[in-house]
Amino acid sequence: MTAHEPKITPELIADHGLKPDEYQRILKLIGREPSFTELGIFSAMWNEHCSYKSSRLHLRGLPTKAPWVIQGPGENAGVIDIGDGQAAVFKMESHNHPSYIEPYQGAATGVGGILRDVFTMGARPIAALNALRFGDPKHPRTRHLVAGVVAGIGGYGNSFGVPTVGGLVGFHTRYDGNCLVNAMAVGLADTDKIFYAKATGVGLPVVYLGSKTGRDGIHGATMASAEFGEGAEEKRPTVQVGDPFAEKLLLEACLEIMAAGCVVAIQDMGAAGLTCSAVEMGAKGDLGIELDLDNVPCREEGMSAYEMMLSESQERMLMVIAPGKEEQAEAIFRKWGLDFAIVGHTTDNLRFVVKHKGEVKADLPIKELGDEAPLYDRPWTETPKQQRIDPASLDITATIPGALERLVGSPDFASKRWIWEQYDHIILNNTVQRPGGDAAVVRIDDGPKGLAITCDVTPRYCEADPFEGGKQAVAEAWRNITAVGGKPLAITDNLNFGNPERPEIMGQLVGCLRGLGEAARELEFPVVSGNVSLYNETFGRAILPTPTIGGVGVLADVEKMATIDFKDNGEIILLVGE
Amino acid sequence: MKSAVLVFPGSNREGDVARALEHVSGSKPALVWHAETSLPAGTDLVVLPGGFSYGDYLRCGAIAARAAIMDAVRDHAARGGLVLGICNGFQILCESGLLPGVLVRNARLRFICREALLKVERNDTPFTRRYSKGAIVRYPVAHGEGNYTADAETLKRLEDEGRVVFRYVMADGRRDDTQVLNGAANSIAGIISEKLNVLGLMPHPENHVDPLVGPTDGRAMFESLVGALERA
Amino acid sequence: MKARVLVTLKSAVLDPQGKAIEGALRSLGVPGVASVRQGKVFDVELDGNDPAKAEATLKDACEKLLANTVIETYRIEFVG
Amino acid sequence: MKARVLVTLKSAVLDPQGKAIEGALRSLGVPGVASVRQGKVFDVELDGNDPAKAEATLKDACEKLLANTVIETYRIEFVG
Ligand SMILES: Nc1ncnc2c1ncn2[C@@H]1O[C@H](COP(=O)(O)OP(=O)(O)O)[C@@H](O)[C@H]1O
Repeated sequence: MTAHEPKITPELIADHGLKPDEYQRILKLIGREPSFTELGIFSAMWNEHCSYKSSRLHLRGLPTKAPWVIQGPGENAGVIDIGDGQAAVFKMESHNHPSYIEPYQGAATGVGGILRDVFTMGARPIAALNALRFGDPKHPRTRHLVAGVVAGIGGYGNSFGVPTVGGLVGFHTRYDGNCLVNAMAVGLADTDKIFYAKATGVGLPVVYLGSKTGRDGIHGATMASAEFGEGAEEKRPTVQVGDPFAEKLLLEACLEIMAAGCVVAIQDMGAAGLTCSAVEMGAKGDLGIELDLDNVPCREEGMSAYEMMLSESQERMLMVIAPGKEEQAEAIFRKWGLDFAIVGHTTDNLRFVVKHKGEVKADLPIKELGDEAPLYDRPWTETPKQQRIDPASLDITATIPGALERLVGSPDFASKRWIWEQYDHIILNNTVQRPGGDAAVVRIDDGPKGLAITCDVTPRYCEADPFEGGKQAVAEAWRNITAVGGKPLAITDNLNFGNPERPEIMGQLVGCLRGLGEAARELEFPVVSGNVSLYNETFGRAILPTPTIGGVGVLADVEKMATIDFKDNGEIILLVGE
Repeated sequence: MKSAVLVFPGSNREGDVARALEHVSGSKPALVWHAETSLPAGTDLVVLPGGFSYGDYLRCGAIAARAAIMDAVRDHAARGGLVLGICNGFQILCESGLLPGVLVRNARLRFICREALLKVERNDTPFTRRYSKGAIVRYPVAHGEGNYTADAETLKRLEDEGRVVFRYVMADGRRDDTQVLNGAANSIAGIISEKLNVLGLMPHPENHVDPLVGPTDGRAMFESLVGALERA
Repeated sequence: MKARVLVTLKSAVLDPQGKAIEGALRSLGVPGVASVRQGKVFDVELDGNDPAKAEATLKDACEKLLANTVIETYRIEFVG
Repeated sequence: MKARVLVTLKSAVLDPQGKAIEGALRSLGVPGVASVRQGKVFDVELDGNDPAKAEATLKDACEKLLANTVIETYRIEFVG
């Protein structure tokens, strides 16, 4: 086997997205040249997506605490106390690039990923939202992207059985080459039944659950070295196909297995599946993990250790099972027709060991894989202040009706009904405020309590002034929740920006984060989860800075909620504010 | 009233209909797993709920129609027991041969979730006795494959025998087959078996029973069922 | 052995997907397509090597599941 | 003239439908089916009678619409 593995060359290292100094860091850390599988593991752990290496420093400035915050950033999703022993569990995540390549599947698997993040915590998803940005409506690709993304979001959410209750859609030519698909999910759990990724206990079985592993989403690196794999005649797809049916079964099986007391720790296999999930479970619990890949359920023949460790096949989970509960757990999974395999165990040596066909393919220090990931204080420049526009300098020839017509007719302000009508927004029978208002309202159980949920950001404000734009996004989420009668509690954010290696883009990120942090602190509206998506640019043209905010609030009595429509003739209209 | 709600892998509105049944009848229905081979003793009403059984892969309802529990449902129906199939449940009933015809993709090929206006064509069935004949009701739809199709002969037979119970109509109550939201033949939203004991419909009465989340036009269907079973 | 099952709509049955594709091709400027009808194809891998047995198995599969004979017809082909 | 276009998922791509059908056939007691993969078939009626032109048209149709070449491959066959 080892004979077939490619030599570690500077090109191979570069193909893995690792910079020369990052590779030096690896050498220093392990004191030898990594194996091919180990190189793959490092590339997965140290990429922007997993390590937040460009943003981590600045994310530290965000307020994440409040008396009602049970779990802030760092887990699969944030958790807040909403009273009566109940918790809301939520997060937003991007699937921008896959959606641009294959809009239906890219968006669908984005929804699948965020739903898994929520039910991994032990919560049943009760609502989904989505924030979408597309290019100029006249751009040849826009129509195709909009149709595919909307169908994909609906296709997954409708089948899974969660109501998609809100979101936003915007158009701007700066998204021509990079659409944004940010999906948010909200779940409900009992405060004393939240599950975490942190493993405890030595010698406990690590179990693989869900769908089988295929060669999905293994990145460029494998393409470049495809000659050693099977099926090299077809270029391997980097896009995964979602299976909402499998995910629905996974949800029911996971909640059942959790209720039966079988679960010590659980982690969703998302980006860089098995690698990230196993390392996180071990590192958080100060334990080592040993995996034996011979037992991993595979969909394809002859998969290598490298491929199994980097596969991004969907609808999979990793769990540490409580002692003596293997059989009960397995029976539950079999009932739901899902794969269940013991693929490893916890150890006390703080090593991440991967075996395949009797060979040790990787043996790395588990904590350092995460802790020692590069952290960059990238150079950034302040976004120049815009000149104030003097109204007198404008050539205002439009009539008021004409201007109104233009506004109403613009794609950003046009009705989004044709979008949300493709989403089942009433399933579960708790959608008290359907799409079309300021925030969606979802009743909890039989009420009277409910949650108000909204997604907001105005990218052109963020472009003009990142600090003010960041503040505004948080404030708007706050206002939308209060406008329906909710008490705003916490937010999740999805930071979509261009290439952080460019100081002016980094400046936008830093500025937006400062604004976001200030508003969140001022309003006591902490950030409990989030996601960063960088490098959203094509040919050096970046998207507008787009820090999407997902806000959640609580209503004591949904019957008292406010709605947007004028109720009767002759009523008084008040304008409040400055 | 003893009711049983079937649960197939991928069902997702079993909770909604169970809640509506409990709300109206006061008793909780039994949830019956697809792999069972019999219904709970004394079951009066079997409900096949909405969802995407088996992902609706292959054809909607096709795989579920062949599940173990379906033989028991067939027996129940043959004995005159009541069967209600909503949305995916309707699709399953058609695939299993308990109702004629088939549901294919919406004419505009999109999933559609909105409120629909329906005309109650007859009120002499156990499902509709609490409606007045010709009443226009508002139920939501949420489906991608609700386009009812059957061959000309079957359609004629359904019409001649008066077995179309629910029909999509326009705001003014008129039927317009060119404007049906999903393209269904003769604007058909729901049909009933010859013996009037098996009803299948695409819209969701169970999502319109609670004033807090929308209109309550669906209530009367469940009240009808309670009434019918009390009298029996 | 390998087989292929083709399931297509009976000709009297309306095919909205096919119609939509016709329209889309026209608006994409692909000329010369008079009509399109969409069906399904199943690539099936069978145990054993007996064509008669394989054919019987597939017929059974079609009748029981793969085709809805109310609106569809099927055809079994053996490849390579 | 008539042609048939077969669009199937690339072999490395997950086919949830095929998987579900395999399971269903097993539980229906249809034995001997090792694997199923589902694809689409388009029966196309073309104007004219020039095979080369028809082939070019269909290729164009596949690339622009019928197949999603990120995850699917297509094949054009002439029948009759
Ligand atoms: N992608 C989407 N998915 C679901 N609902 C959406 C989406 N985009 C917009 N909506 C809904 O449409 C309504 C109007 O949205 P929008 O035009 O963004 O209004 P506002 O600026 O008042 O938030 C909102 O209720 C919103 O939730």
